[in-house]
This record gives sequence, structure tokens and C-alpha cells, in this order.
Amino acid sequence: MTSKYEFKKIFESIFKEYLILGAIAVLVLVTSVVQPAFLSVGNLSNVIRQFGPLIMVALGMTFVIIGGFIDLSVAGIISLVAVVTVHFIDIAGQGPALLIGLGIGLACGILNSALLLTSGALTQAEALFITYGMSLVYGALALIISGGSTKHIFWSENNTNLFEIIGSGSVGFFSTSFLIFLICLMVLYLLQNYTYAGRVMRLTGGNKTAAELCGININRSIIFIYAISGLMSAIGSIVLISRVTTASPVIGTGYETNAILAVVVGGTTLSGGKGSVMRTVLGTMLVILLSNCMNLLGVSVYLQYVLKGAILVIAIWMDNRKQS
Amino acid sequence: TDGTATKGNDSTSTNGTTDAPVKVAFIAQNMATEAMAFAAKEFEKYGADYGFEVIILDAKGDAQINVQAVDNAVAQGVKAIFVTPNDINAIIPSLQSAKEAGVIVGMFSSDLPEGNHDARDFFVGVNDNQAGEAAAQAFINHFPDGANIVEIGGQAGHDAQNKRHDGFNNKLEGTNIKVIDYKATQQWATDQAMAIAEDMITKYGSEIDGIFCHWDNGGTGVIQALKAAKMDNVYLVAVDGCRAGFEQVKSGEQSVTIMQNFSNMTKKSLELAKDKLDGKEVESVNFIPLDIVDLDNIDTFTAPEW
Amino acid sequence: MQNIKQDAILSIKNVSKNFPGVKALDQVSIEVERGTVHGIVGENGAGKSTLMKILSGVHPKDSGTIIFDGELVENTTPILSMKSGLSIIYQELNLVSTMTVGENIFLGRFGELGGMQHVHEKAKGLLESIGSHVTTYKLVSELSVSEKQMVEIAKALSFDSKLIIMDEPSSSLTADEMKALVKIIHHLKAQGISIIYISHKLDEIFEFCSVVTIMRDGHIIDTKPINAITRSEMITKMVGRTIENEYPKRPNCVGETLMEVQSINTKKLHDIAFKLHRGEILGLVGLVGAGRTEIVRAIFGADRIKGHKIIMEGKLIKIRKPSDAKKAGIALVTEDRKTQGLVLPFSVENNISMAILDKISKYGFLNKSMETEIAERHVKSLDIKTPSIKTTVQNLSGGNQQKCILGRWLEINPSVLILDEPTRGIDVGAKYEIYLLMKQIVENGGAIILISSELPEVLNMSNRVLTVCEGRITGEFDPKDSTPDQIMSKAFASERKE
Amino acid sequence: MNILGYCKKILYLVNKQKAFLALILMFTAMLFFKTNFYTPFNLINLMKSGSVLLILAFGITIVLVAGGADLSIGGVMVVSGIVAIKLMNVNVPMAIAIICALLVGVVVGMINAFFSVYQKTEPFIITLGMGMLLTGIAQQLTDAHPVASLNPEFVLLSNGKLFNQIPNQVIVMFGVFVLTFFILRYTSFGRNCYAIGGDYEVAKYSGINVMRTKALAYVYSGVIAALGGIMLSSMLNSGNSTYGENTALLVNCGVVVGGTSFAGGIGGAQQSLIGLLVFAVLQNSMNMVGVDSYVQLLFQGIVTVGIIWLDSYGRKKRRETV
Ligand SMILES: Nc1ncnc2c1ncn2[C@@H]1O[C@H](COP(=O)(O)OP(=O)(O)OP(=O)(O)O)[C@@H](O)[C@H]1O
Ligand SMILES: Nc1ncnc2c1ncn2[C@@H]1O[C@H](COP(=O)(O)OP(=O)(O)OP(=O)(O)O)[C@@H](O)[C@H]1O
Ligand SMILES: [Mg+2]
Ligand SMILES: [Mg+2]
Repeated sequence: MTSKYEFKKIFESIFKEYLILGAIAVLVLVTSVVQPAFLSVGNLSNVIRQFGPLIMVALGMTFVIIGGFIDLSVAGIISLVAVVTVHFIDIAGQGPALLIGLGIGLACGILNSALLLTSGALTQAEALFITYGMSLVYGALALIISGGSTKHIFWSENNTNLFEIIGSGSVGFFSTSFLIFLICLMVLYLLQNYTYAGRVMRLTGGNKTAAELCGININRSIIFIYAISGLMSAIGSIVLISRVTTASPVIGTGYETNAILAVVVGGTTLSGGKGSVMRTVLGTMLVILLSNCMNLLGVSVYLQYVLKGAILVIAIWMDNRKQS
Repeated sequence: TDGTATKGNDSTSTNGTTDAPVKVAFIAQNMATEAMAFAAKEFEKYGADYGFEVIILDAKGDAQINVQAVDNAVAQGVKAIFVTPNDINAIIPSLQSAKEAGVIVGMFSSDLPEGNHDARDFFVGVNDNQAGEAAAQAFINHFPDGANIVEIGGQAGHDAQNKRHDGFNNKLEGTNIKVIDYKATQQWATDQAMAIAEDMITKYGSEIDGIFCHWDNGGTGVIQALKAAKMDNVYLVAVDGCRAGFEQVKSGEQSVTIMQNFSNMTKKSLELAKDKLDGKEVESVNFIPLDIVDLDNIDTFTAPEW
Repeated sequence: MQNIKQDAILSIKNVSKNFPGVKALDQVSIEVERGTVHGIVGENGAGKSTLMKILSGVHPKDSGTIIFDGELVENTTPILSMKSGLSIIYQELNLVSTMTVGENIFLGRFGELGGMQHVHEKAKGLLESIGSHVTTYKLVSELSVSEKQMVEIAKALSFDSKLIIMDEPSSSLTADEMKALVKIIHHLKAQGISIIYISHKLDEIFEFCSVVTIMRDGHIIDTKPINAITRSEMITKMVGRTIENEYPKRPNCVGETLMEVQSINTKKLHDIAFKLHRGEILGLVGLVGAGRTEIVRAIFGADRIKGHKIIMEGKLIKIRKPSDAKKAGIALVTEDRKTQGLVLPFSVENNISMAILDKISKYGFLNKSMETEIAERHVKSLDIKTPSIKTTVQNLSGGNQQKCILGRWLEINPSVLILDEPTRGIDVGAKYEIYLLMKQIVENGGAIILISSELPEVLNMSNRVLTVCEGRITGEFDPKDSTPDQIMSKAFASERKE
Repeated sequence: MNILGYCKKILYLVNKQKAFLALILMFTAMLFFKTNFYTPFNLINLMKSGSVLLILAFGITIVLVAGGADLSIGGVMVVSGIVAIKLMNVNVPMAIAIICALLVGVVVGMINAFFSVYQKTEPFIITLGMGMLLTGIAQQLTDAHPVASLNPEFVLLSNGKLFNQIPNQVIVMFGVFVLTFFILRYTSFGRNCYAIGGDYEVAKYSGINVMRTKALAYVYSGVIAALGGIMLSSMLNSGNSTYGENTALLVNCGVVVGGTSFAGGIGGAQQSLIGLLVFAVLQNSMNMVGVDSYVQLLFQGIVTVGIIWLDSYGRKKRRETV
């Protein structure tokens, strides 16, 4: 009797907390009925691959948003990292190129936080526009370095099998990009929930004043937050260029809005302090599945935009209602 | 200020005896796309051969900035502008005023719509309609018994995308080649083309005989999707003839690329502008022929530089 | 009941108001006669402001009736009450700092005036009528506190008010401004406008109020014509309560000097120096804004200041930021729980562990089971009423929230625990538990600095009391040998010697 | 003494107005380059090229002042332009077509207001979603093809010239500027917006109908964005879903750079004018000097970050001295 009641309660709370699970379930159900191919192994692995780049960026963005900030510069970072990485394959070889790419992402993130900290711009709005400006800067650097042209990984004279493995290889049943995702998720989950740094980053968004009065170094936390975002964008960028085997200087376009939407739709609120990387996984899943399912259902690309916008607006609104 | 050209260049003499190069402008629709970046480079390279100093203006993929760039070029007192429009209707009013100011207007790559040709002096380029048609022709040639084709478009709403789409589908009308699905991307983004290709492969599987992708770099993504699905018999056609397309054809991953020769287009444009400046009559419409490049004839072409 | 005096502008009957955990007003009845200045006095937290906010419609009342100008007042709103002729100068300034003086005076009523030009003209007239020469085009954020106060008064005057409530208008006025205010009050009185005047400065009450009401703990203690009461009687009525079992037996274990504070000087504070002994509870008494919070923030390193000295157990220590203080064994429970203490979206457990995160982490990893253990220990020992330690702290009552913060700081084993208004908005039961806790701490060799606006609390709990007035320490008392009146007279601003 | 005072005041204003300083610097710098920057023709062009974004900027200025945010303006702009042209192309008279297009703005403004004011949803994210949705609607309406207007008079709406010199759209832009300036400065609605953005609670207690005022601000922004869309489509003689891609962020950024606070309560039409002019002049002058287009982008980013950084830094210093 009680267990039944408790089960119901748990179910209710899960559903309330993770409204988005319901949305995903409906989407999956409808699509698999109309288009059984949806459930094929091939499609699922496609979805996972498509998931790859965005989830990396969104995971990083989760930390930024939980910390009470926002980061529009990820689009620029992705483009810059893509261009620089491919550029360096010829010069330094694939391994070093990859490390240089990751380093650039990290450096961009730290530069963002340095700008915020030195100017004391610690509100979300200030962060919004400073990172927007930095996005232009990083994007411009990508264009300048590449001269505007797209470069293919396989043009390189050096070995590029590392990128092939990341982009299309698989380890056992799983594709490499999925494994990278799992590793990143695991690390970030641990970081967020089991480490000092993770707790402090969350505190930064929860109540900066209270945290400071507890003797916690908020500035270091802000640097850390943006460094993670930059690094995750770089990883996303590398997964992306490995997947498509080419690096265009505008490859990151649109990733910032999609990442923010994925995070917010997942239920991490813009007000900071609340949310988790797991939620972002769900949010990203919804965003990716939405276009996958609509493609399979034969929804025209224009209508897809409308539906996507409408679903996002409604999801955010419902989430907001639930909280108030 | 030096008092020149308060309103275009009618106040300056065009006797051409001075040694200073004549200023002209190339207005690129978006320097962040490799085609335009390459075209701009070609203009800078060959400009001097015709006695021009070429300034490059970037419309950043925005129809509004495109118009601003035209105005800006006129204000800088250029003698001629070469314009790649983001939106062929949108650019007309500004071109008219440029012409009124005495600037020679050459359309590059895309022409103005019928009935508005007096808003420019000449057009040099490939016909994107024809590019679509050529792609269709490639399919017709390859599949005499009919086939199922998936079309993956460029940026929804973009002029080249629209024309390639229209030309392709008009040409196929009434043939036994069927376009079973069509999706356009939101930007000319390789990963979006790839995602669409993957979804289409899921949906139609081996039903797909061929894929028409609107641009070679998008084709790169399609190739990755096909490889992952182990479908190596799909006939892939893409437009541009850039280095990526060229090498993909060479390696057999892509079947056909429809090549636009930007070097020739550039030289032709510069030549026409010079003729016009010298007071000669010039041809209004100048198509630079498109080349249909496949594995059989690829060795007859010089590899593109972009 | 029938004999409502014809000349009563306002008559309040049996009004009660509860806030979560606090009975702010209990069956309050007051009558204010037309054309008089009616003073209201009472300790901090007596319920004066709450009553006024009910009159103006900021808070709804729970029960009781209010008759204003012969009409029953139900469901009023701030703007309705102002339009009906009752305006209020709130204790916390009620101005939009990004707008100009003139606009603030006529906020929300620009349409009725016909153009911004008129707004500034009229505002200028109003300000001049009260002797203020602030430019009406100046932004409020650029004004001093007293100038803001004048703007508030002008705003109240801008309505054709029959009754103006002034909630501590003089707390930040200079002597000249105060003179102008007195003039204004007489002027208003002459015009037949009634005034309710709330102040802690008893001199003012005697100077121009004709009737005074004394409040304490949400009750009306007495209402008397001003010439029927003496100053000491008034203070006695304000603070004099004799409650036996509200406080535990005062701990008595004062030992040697533990901490010494020397020469804290800021804009607001002057030459603050005192000693704190082991096993001692040191009470700081003062009016709102006296600077008590600033003193403890300075000690804790929360505000950046220079030139002061803090000596712990004979050693000079440097405290530049809160973490330094934490290392030195100093803990601060801030006065504003919501904005400075709690992290509202966090669980009870996470709020408790906030100050010891570095201690419970190894190689950067948090020892979560230790965290849970600690949290559970405090939930049990402090008797925090929560469904589970995973519950969001937002959902707890004020007292339990406060205990979470106490638990947080107890965990660092502070040798000096600073409590700033630890019992604000907390019910009697929870208060008692907090008192017991304080006792326990000092008995274990710690020391406490207690700031509280409830005088009885300080008097009953402290071993020693310092009075703070306008940024200076003005007196030192042994609460056992002194009366509340003596102490309060040192805390009242008007008693200062020049 | 008096002159000194004035100088001090000017210095103070310039220092407070980093964007204005940047503008002055750019105008000064252009004196040292031999270009046609300082020709009436170019200066008119400058105004013309900035005018559509400026129109939108004035609309959102009111929303920002009232403490809201509107990122849907790009979508509104595109849809209204398309609606106007599509209606005219089925022989609806121009006036009515324009009114319908403006109604698009009203409706979107009301939807934005419903979500962000009455339902208290985060305006930033909800209007971002609305913008996406509207872009989709624009594509759906046009099949993602540009639609050209068949009505020859429509082009003149923007491109017609007063005294044969000044394009109409510049005049419309100044009209919207004056209107917005007037509303914000001299109407009770405008002043109430400042009060709401400055302190929501105080505004509420002062009897301002905060919800309705804020909602009205969203509607104003919607209508003005629609007007901007009509002027754009008229200028380009065409409507297309791609026009509004980066508009929203660009305009918001310009407005903020001008000194209107994203937190509300501070700013005004004149500031937005300056903020957007910074970017218009930057682009124009860099084109004049012949700066490489990628480097232009770099400068645009640096200027954005620089001005906002300096502003924040100034605020930080002020906070610390208090
Ligand atoms: N909004 C509120 N929510 C909860 N409790 C409140 C609220 N406002 C006041 N209280 C509580 O009601 C009681 C009466 O407060 P009130 O502000 O009326 O006191 P006061 O007599 O004006 O004191 P002071 O002299 O400090 O101004 C206090 O215990 C206070 O903590
Ligand atoms: N919330 C606030 N907003 C504006 N000014 C404040 C606020 N709190 C305090 N102040 C001002 O700061 C100064 C010092 O106040 P402080 O809080 O140190 O005094 P306090 O003696 O601790 O008073 P309290 O009884 O309120 O704790 C005073 O001038 C007061 O007016
Ligand atoms: Mg009070
Ligand atoms: Mg205090």
C-alpha cells in the first residue's frame, strides 16, 4: 500500500522535475510509430554522432549558466579552434595540433573571465555583451588565420588518423565520439557533484555574497567556470571537425544559441545556482531529436524552425510555471 | 578632403592618362565563404593587369550591408563596382543610384532579375539555374532507367540556393528521376548537410540512388555520412568545383562537381569594366561556361586554387 | 463603542498582523486626532513600521478595522491611500535612484500634471517650502541620505494629505535640516494636517508631539498626552518587561582576554576599540544604523578597511578577507539571512557545509558522506525541523534557516562567534534554543559578540554590553547592575555630548 | 570659472559616455586619412545605412529601460516586411498592407508581454525563442525565397528622397528617434518605464500599473521592429527570411554600448543613437580606409568589449569609492 503510494509519488516528482522526459518520450513514440526506421541501430548511432559537438558545448555552458553567467563566445571559440587545429596538423602533426586546439579553447575561456573580473562586470547582462564582443574577436581571428577558406583535414600531409578515429571510428559497439561524450560527462558530473571546485562554482551562481562571507574565493571560481566553457567548446570543435573532416572559419555559427537553449530547455535556470549536466544531456537530446524526428517525419525545414521555436518557448514557459 | 567625387565620380575626369590606377570595388556577399574569399583574391591579383586598384567590401552575408557596401563604394569614388548580391531584388535600388552617380556596375556570379537589367551594365558569371540544370543532367545521364534522388540545399533563402534548387527541379520535371526528399540547411554548414544526409539515409536506406548537394563542402559531410552507412554506390553531385570537390571527385568519393571558374569570371569582369571605361559597348550577359567534372575528364582541368 | 470622537482623523481598532513566525501586531488600537502630531515610540521590532505599512496598504491586515477620515478602509493600496489623503514617508527610503528628484516626487502621477516641465516646477516649489534647495533635475542616486529624506517629505506633501505618517524621518537629518523639519511640522499642524511621528529620538517626541503611543512587541502599552509622561517613564514602558523564562540562566564563565580590537576607523566608524574575553558574551546595543553591523563586518574582513588592529590571544593577526577571519577562528552570522547567509536554491546539507568545504575535501574531492554526517549531526543537535537534509533550504521556516547558518559556523569551532541579529523574525521557542546554544559555546571556552535590536535579549544574555551610537562606542555596562533606561540613554542619538 | 565649469561638465559627460568618446575619436581619426568620409554624400549614406537598425534600436530602448529584453526583433522585422509585400502582391492597397504588417509587431509584442511580463518568464530566453519561431514563419510564408514587391510605389517609401538628397528612411529613422525620445522623456508612460526599470517595487507602490506599462513597452518594440521591417523591405524592394539573422544581438549590443543598461532604468533614445552610430561609423570609416573585412570584424569585437569593459570598470570604481 505504502510502497504503491510512494512509487506514485516518486513517479510524479520525476515527471514534475523532468517534464522534458515526457516530451522526449512523446517525440520518440510518435516518430517510431510513423517511421520505424527511427529505432534502427543505424539511426540511433546517427543521433549519437549528431549529438556529439553540441553536447560538449552545452555541457560547458551548463557550468556558466549555473554560475549565474552566460557565454556567447563559444561560437567564436569553436571556429577559432577548428581553424587553428587544422592549420597546425601540417606544421606540428596531429597530436600537438589537437593539444594546441584544446589549449586555445582554454585560453579563450580564461581571457573571457579575466575581462569580466578586471572590469568587475559580474552581472549576467554584462557577461552577455562582453562575451558577444569576444565572439566577434575570436571569429575574426579564425577568418584572418584561415584567409576565409575552408581547409580539409585530409589535405594534410601529416597523419590524420587521430581525427578519423574521433570522427568516424568506433570502439566496440560505441562510436568514439560517444565515448568522448561519456568520458566528458563522467568527468564533469564528478566535478560538478563531488568536488570542491564544482560546489564552489554552483555557489557562485547561488549566492556570491554568502559564498564570499564563507571565505570562498569567487574570482577563482569564475575563472574556472569560463575555462571549462572554453575547453568544452574546444573539445566540441574538435569532435565537429573530425566528424565533418573539414574546418570552415564560420563552423561555430549558431552553436551559442543552440547550446543555451539546450541547457535552459533541460531545466537549468538562467538565474543561476540550479541545474545539472544531466539535465543538459536531456535538453540537448530534445534539441537533436527534434530535428532528427522532424527530418524523418518529413516536416519541411521551414516548418521545423517554427515548431522548434514553439516547442522551446512552451518548454521554457512550462518550466517557469512549475517553479513559481 | 581633396574635393573629389562628392557624388560619385562624375566630377573627376576619366581621361585615363594618369598613371594612378583606377579605383574599382568588388563587393563580396560574404567573405566568410571560401568562394567569395577566393574571388576577392583573384580580383586583387588580376586587377593591376587591367590598371585597376581593387578595394574589397564585405556584405557579411547580409542583404542590408550589401546595399550599404554599394553606397560606400560610390562614396569612395570608385569607377566601377562588381557586385555579388545576397538578394537580387534587394540590391537593385542601390545599383540604380550607383549608376546615376556614373559608376559602372557589373554583376558578378548572380544576375539581376529579368526586367531590371538596366540597373547594371553587364553580368559575368555562371548561371546558378544552369548549375542546377547541369546537376540534373548529370543524373539523367547516369541513370537512364530512372533513380531516386535526395536534394540537400544550401542556406534556406539564399539566392544561389534557390536558383540551384529551381534549375535542378525544373530540369528533372517529366523525367524518370524522382526527387524523393529535399531539405535545406540553415547556414551553408557542413555539419548540417551531414546530419540531413544521415537522417535521409535512415529514412530511405538503399532506396537512395543519388544525392544532389548544393555545394562541395557540404558534399564533404554527405560523403562522411555515406561512408558511415557503408553506402558506396550513391551517385553524389555537388556544385562549386572548389578544391574539396575536385579532390573528392578524384578520389572517387564524389561523382560529379559542377565547376564554376572564378578566375575566368574575374578576368572577364575586369576586362568588361575596362572596355566600358574606354567607352566601348559591352555584352550585357556573359556566361562563363560551367564545367561538369567527373572522374573521366578531371585530368583535363587544372586544379582550382580555392 | 459608539462614541467615536468626531475629530478623530484616524481610528485603528484591534488590528492584528502575523508574519511567518512573528506576531508583528496584536490587537492594536490607536486614535489620532485631527490636527495633532501623534508620536509613536517603541523598540526596534515593536511593530511600528508594520502598522504604518498596513495603513498605507503595503501589507494587508489580518483582522481589525481602520477608519480614516470617517470612512472604513478596506483593501487599500499605496496609491489609493495616498489619494485618499494618507501619505507615508517610509523608513526604508522609497525612491527610484535612477530618476530625478522632481520625478520621484510625482512618481506615477506625471499624467495628472500635464508635462514634465510642471513636474519640476511644482517639485521645486514643494522642496523650497520645506527649506530644501536640491535641484529637482538631480538624480536621486547623487543625493545624500538627508537630501533623500527631504525628497520623501516633499513627496508626501505633494498629495493633499490629511494625515502624514513619518517613520523615523529624522534619523539621518543634520541639525539645520531638522530645524526645517520642525518648522514644516508646525506649519502642517497649523493647516490642520495630522501627523503620525515615529522616532527613536525622544527629545523630538517631547518637542512637538501632543500625544504619544508606546508600543512593545506588537502591543500598545500606553497612549498618553505628552505632558502626562516623563522621559524615564517612557523608556521604562518601552523596554521594561520582566519575563522570567524567556532566557536561560546567564552563563558565567568569563576568562582571560581572547581578542582585542583596536582603532577601527571608517567613514562611519570612529576609534572603535574593545576587548573580548574567553567565555564572554558581549552585547552591542544601538539604534538602527548606529554602525554595529559595520563594526563586525570590519572585524570579519567583509569590508576592506585599513589601519585597524586585531589581536587574537596576544598575537596581531591580519584579516583582509573573510577566509583570513575564518582561519583565525572568527565566525560571522550575518543579519540578513536571505541575501548574505543562505544559498536559497541549495539543500540544508549544502548550506551547512559551506564554511568547511575545504576541510571536507581531499585532493579536490568532497567527502560527501562526511558532509552528510556533519549535516545530520547539526540537524539533530540543533533540532532543525526539516523533512530531510536534502530539502531545499528555501522551504524551511526562518528559525530553522537561522539554525542552518548557526550549524554552518559551529562546525568550524569558532573561538569568536559573531551573531548579528540572530533571532530576527524567529519565534520564541526557536529563540530559546539559540540562547541555549550560545550558552553552550561560551561554556566551552568560546566567545560571542551579540548584536540585537531586542534589548531584553542583549541584557539577559550578555556578560557585558557596549552601546554604539553614531559610529562610536559610547558606554560600557554590566547588564546585571544597570537598568535598561541607563543603557538606552547612552544609545539614543539625541543624548550625545558635543 | 564658468567656462571651466562647462569644460568639467563636458569632460564628465564624455567620460560617462564611453560610446560618445569612441565616436568622437573615430571622427577625429578620419580627419587624418585622405578619404571621402567627410563628404555630404557619404555622411548621408552613413545615416542611411544605419537607419533600419537604428529604428529597431529605438524600439527596444524602451523595453530595456523598463527592465525587459527583446531578442525577437529580427524575426518581427523579417515577418512584417514579408507580410507587407505579400499583401500588396495580392493587390491589397499599400496603406492597408502596411497597417497589417505593423499589426504583426503588435501581436508579437503582446505575446512577448504575455510570457515575460504576465507569466514572469525570463525575457531574454523567451524572446530568443520567439525570434526563432518568427524566422521559421518567415520561411514558411515565402518558401524561403525572397519575395519582390510588384508595387512600384513601395520602393519609394524608403528610397524616395527629400529635397532629392535625404532618403526617406533616414527621415523615418529621425521620426522614430524623436518619437521615442519624446515618449521616454516627456510622457508619463516613458517616465513610468524608467521608474519600473529603476525599481520595480517602488514603482508598484507609487501606483504605477507596472504590468500594463511594461507590456506596452513590448508592444512598442514590436511595432517599431515591424516598422523597421517595412522600411527594410521597401529599401531592398524585397522580403526574405535571411535578413534578420544577426539583427537582434547586433542591435541590443549597440544599444547597450550606447549606455542603456540591460538591467533597466538607465538610458534613452539619444544613447541608442550614439551606440549604433559607433558601429555604423566604424564600419563606414574602415571601409573608407580600406581595412580588410576580417580585421573589421576584429575591430568591431574589440570596440564592443572595450566600451563595455570601460563602463563596467567605471561602475566598479564608483562602487568602491562609496
Ligand atoms: N515583511 C516582513 N516579513 C516578516 N516579518 C516582518 C516583516 N516586516 C516586519 N517583520 C517583523 O515584524 C516585527 C515588527 O517589525 P517593524 O518593522 O514593524 O518594527 P518597528 O517597530 O518598525 O522597528 P524599527 O524601530 O526597527 O523600525 C519585527 O519582528 C519584524 O522582524
Ligand atoms: N539595507 C540598507 N540600505 C541602505 N542603507 C543601509 C542599510 N542597512 C544599513 N544601512 C546604512 O548603513 C549604516 C550603518 O548601518 P549598520 O547596519 O552598520 O547599523 P547597525 O547598527 O548594525 O543597524 P541595524 O540595527 O540595522 O543592524 C547606516 O547609516 C544605515 O543607514
Ligand atoms: Mg520601523
Ligand atoms: Mg545591523
